[in-house]
Amino acid sequence: MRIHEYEAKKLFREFKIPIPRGGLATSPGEAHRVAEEIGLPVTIKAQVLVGGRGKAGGIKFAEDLGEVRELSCELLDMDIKGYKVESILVEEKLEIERELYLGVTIDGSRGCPIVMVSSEGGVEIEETARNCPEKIFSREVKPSQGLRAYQARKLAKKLGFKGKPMLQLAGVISSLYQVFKSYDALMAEINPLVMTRREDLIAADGVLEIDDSALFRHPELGIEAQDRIPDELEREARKIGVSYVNMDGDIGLICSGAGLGMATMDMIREKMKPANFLETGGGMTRELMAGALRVVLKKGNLKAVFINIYGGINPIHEGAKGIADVVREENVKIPIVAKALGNLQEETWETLQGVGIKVVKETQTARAIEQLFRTLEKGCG
Amino acid sequence: MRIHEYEAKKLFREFKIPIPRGGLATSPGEAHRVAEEIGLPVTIKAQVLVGGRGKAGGIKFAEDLGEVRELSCELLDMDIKGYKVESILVEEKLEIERELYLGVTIDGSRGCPIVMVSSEGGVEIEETARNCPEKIFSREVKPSQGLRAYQARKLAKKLGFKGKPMLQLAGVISSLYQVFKSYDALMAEINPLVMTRREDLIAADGVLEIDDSALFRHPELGIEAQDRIPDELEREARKIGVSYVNMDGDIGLICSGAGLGMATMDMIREKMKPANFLETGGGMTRELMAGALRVVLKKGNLKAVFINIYGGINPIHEGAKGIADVVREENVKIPIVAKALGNLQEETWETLQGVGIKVVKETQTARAIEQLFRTLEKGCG
Amino acid sequence: MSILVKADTKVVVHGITGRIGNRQTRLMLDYGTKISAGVTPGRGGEEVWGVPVYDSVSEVIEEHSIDASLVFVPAPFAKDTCFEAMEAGVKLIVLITEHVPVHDAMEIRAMANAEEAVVIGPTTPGIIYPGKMKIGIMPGNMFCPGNVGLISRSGTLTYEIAGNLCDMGIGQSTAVGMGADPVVCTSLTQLLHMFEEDEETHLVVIVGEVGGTEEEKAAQYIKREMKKPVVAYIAGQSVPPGKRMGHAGAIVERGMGSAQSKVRVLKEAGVKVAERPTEVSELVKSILRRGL
Amino acid sequence: MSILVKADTKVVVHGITGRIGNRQTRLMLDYGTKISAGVTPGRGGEEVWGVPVYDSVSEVIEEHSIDASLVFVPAPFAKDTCFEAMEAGVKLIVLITEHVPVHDAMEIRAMANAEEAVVIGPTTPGIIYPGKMKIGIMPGNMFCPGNVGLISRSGTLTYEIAGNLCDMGIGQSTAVGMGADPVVCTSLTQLLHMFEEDEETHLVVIVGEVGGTEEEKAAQYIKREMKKPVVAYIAGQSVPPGKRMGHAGAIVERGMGSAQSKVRVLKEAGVKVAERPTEVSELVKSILRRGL
Repeated sequence: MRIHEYEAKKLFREFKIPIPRGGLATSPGEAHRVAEEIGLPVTIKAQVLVGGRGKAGGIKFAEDLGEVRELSCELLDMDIKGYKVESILVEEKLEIERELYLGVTIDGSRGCPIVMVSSEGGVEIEETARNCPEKIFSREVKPSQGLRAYQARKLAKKLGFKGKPMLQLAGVISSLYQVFKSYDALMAEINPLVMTRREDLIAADGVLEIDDSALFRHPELGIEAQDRIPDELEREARKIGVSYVNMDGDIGLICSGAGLGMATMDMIREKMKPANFLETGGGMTRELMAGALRVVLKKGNLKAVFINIYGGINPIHEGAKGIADVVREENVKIPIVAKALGNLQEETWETLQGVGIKVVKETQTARAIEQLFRTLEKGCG
Repeated sequence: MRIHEYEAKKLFREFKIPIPRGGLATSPGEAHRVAEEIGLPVTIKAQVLVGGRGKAGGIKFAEDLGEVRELSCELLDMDIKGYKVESILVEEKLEIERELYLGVTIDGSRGCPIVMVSSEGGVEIEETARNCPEKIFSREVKPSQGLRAYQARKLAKKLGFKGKPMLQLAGVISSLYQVFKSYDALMAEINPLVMTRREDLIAADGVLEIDDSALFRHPELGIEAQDRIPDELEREARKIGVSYVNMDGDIGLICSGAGLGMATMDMIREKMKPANFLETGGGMTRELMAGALRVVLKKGNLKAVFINIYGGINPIHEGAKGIADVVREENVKIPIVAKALGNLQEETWETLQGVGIKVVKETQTARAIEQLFRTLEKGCG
Repeated sequence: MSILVKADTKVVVHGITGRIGNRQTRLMLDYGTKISAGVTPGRGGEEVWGVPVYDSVSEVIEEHSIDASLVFVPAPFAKDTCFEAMEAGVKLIVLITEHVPVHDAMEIRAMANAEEAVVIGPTTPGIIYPGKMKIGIMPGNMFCPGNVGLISRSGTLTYEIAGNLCDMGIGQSTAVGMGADPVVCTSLTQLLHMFEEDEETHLVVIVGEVGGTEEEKAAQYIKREMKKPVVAYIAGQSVPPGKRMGHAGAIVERGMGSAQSKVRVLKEAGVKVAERPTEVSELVKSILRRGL
Repeated sequence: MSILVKADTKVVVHGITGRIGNRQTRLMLDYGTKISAGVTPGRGGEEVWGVPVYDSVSEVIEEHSIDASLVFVPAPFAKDTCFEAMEAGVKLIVLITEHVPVHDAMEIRAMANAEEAVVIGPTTPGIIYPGKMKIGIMPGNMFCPGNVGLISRSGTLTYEIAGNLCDMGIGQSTAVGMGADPVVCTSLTQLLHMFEEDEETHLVVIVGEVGGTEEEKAAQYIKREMKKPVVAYIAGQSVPPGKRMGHAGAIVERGMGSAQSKVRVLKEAGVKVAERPTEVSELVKSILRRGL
């Protein structure tokens, strides 16, 4: 779960990473007040949970208070990559001498955190990673040990820093790792870390992506992951406890298991378009499946629903009852094709067939999808 | 540095260790208000930085509000082992079913924390340790790893606990270790940990001894070690940066090094009595030595001052200047005998002799002390 | 033979008194798994389907011999449970639990390396030695004994592919779910190596998916060292690139991680890559028919 | 021979640009110590008394060979400095710094054990190989070459006792300050063992003090394994029992820790215990005169 720039910066400051003076605003009037307080010129930045904001026009500079009002107004009216701008961060405009890149993330294949630094900070860092990987220095961190101060200094020296600025940069690197570790982050990033003309280092931007699975350890953040999902159906699904991704087709999908779900989607797309991706996880109950089907059906104009579930850890015979409940209660008319195999499959089939669901008993999902296609071609409900 | 019971309990509560309901009071009126709020009967406990308070009469029980006022008055007038009672803790009186002992401390010879539990909690625990050590269960903890939950459960089971009470006790043990680790403690202790008649575990008392050397890591505690020293001269010495222990004799003492200081004291005591123990540490400067001599002289009726210093890490030639400054400025009349050896000893001798200090140039402290004795027997200044 | 387990591997089930632990214990016993004991702190002394329950692993090993741990405990307790098992000397741990914090998974993996233990998971369906035993939650009826080694990042998709193989008369030597979390404790490459060394395995099937770089790393190993044929399927060909999570992930992966990248490097390493799950069993059959 | 160091042991000084580091470097150079380099982060490129200064140990070892680290950095940085030196492969560290947090000292000790490194200190005056070299802060003029091994928990008291020995014509093979903090990284027993193995050492002097149980542990070792004669002095006979710090310390020490207890167990182990510092050299002389 990604948190907002202003939230990330607050946590950075707790760990003594210098951030620009500034304040959050949700109206042009508030932005005006913040700008007055910190002095002009200012940077005004849309607070959205998505990258590439700068290129999308989400960052403005204002020289006077009139401009502050005007540009704030403009930003607060924007949508960036589907995210509505609900607040803006008004900050002192920095006098930039250099832009550095600092990032901590997890290297899945090595199973440990990795710290990365580059003297080529700014929006082109990914291009640098592709074209000049030698300009990015990184080091693995032993998870139980953390990043030690001398290791941070070594990274700072790799960027050619010496003397006090080297110590200051090493301090920021250490602090960023501390933030990453303390808040169970998947990613902590400062891009750019600005060196001002007076040789101060300031985190001009901040990204922090927290592991949803670890939020229980951080009640102090007061954040519920589900509140951070902008799509309404995705948010609703999250509350039930299933993973849902809204898509642009018309075949509703319910699968148990992400791999099976993706494979199913790959095959449906050979001829049709899925309306969603939905994965139940391993905690299936009657209520969960009923809720999942309700969420899927909320999207209008579905041509059909395809269900593909396995009874491993999941009690599919219980899940089937939830499906049947909804079909009955909501008097579902569109065709539903289901493949359900594994533990207690016979009981499951019976329940589904009891409410008119077309059950495919073969192992191959491909066959079940062919059945779905045939059903729709025939036009029978 | 030991902190007060009420401070320790506040930290315990942060880590979810149950503590009795209650509040701090510095007057009988406040005690009355707390007792009214939490309900009667109550326990009233003197807050002093020393053990053995119970036996010294520092813990009272009050059945009604009149008694609360009366006993609070009594406690706030008390001195316990030389500590003036400045505040009292008023708490609900617990219905005690059993008393357990929990402690975490450092085993110096093994170089690691050690967790100890016993089902024989209460004031007699030291006797239990001496006479029935088999009733105390302990385990070492790897400092980089901490106490793991299953290790805490194993200790809880050793006390014969089962089921939910075992899990609860293990939780308190884990939390106590967390407190110990998080606050750089030398010792964290709950004695007794009370099991009430309703099978709840509550920390009836709490002791937390924090490593003075690690206080810089805990600005959140808002504690200055020097403020916790009841003796005025000891407090003043601490501010200068030297270790001072007030004693009952009349020979002032300044030594560099604790071992040398103790050996010197051992030898002085063969015939006379030291007025203090003072150890300069390794940060000697002209100012530090001047301050040290001033503190020593503050104690009236000294017969003489004995100085025993080595020039290893310490620039004794600088220290000597500080001594000379004070002798001159304060026109010191009592005899001072000094032994000073090591790096730059000649320069040091010259400075000391320049203000009339008797310098002994031999290696043996015993000889210098003999000189001190002779000087006093002769009665010359 | 099989990898990781034997027919008589003795298992301790952590979280045996929970809803899932209880149910899966019954299913494993029915399938033939030797379950020596269960552990649930605070529930020592109970029994689940005749299996004795203890408060801790150390109490179990006083009474029983144990080869493997199967972990069903809730995610916040997964790390402590794995540490407890490893400290008690257990060398194979199957960590079924979903939603284990990634920082915990990294610590578990580091301790497993230090202790020379194998931890499968988290978020794995487990290990099955078809017809003999299983340590996990996969439905036994989808698998059958044979000579194909199966490694999967998904749970349910594995069942489907195993079922397809069985329908064509092709059994499995062992099937292992490696888990699909950002950090898993045993890599695809490590598992490939075990199958390469296993005499009973003639061919290995990889069921991969979009994300991470496990398949890319494995391709290097296959190219360099593997003699046995490998067939793969990568789920998520049609998955649109997810919401970008800042630059750091992209820098680490350097253009790898997409389904397309995985398919390309696996093909370059000589792996037969199926377009859809169904094709896996056909590719396997044609290779086995040619006779190795 | 000597323990821990040789005449040409090459030393890196951490915190060399500080007031104390600078001064002590001069004194060590004058005494004959080979100082290859200094380290102060952020001061790389400078020189102190002709010794080149680097930002890190890893830069030092690219240019110089290093046998030992001498640490003068402020207490908050002591742990990181020791870790850095050990990670770079340094196997002997002398940690002069006072007031190192005890929890840090425990971690340094644990890493030293894991890395098979020897850390002397914290709060030690260091190691001196009289007449040859010293890694530490002791005044060289108080020591002289010979065959007595000297181990001390105090700093300045060691100088006095060494000086007394020299006055009587008795030199030292090596003198080591083990530090007097609640946790030291190398125990009295470990140092006794080194002297027991050292051919040049004929007798060992222990300068102990009240508190802790190092002397009690050492007494067991002496009784069980040591063949060389041992003389001891324990400072603090007249120290009144300190303010009690709760029960936990008392439980750990179980009645040990007082000067009286230490004297008793050392005597039981056959150690000659001096009543006052002066007596040490007399006891040593009488034993050496008897010829061992």
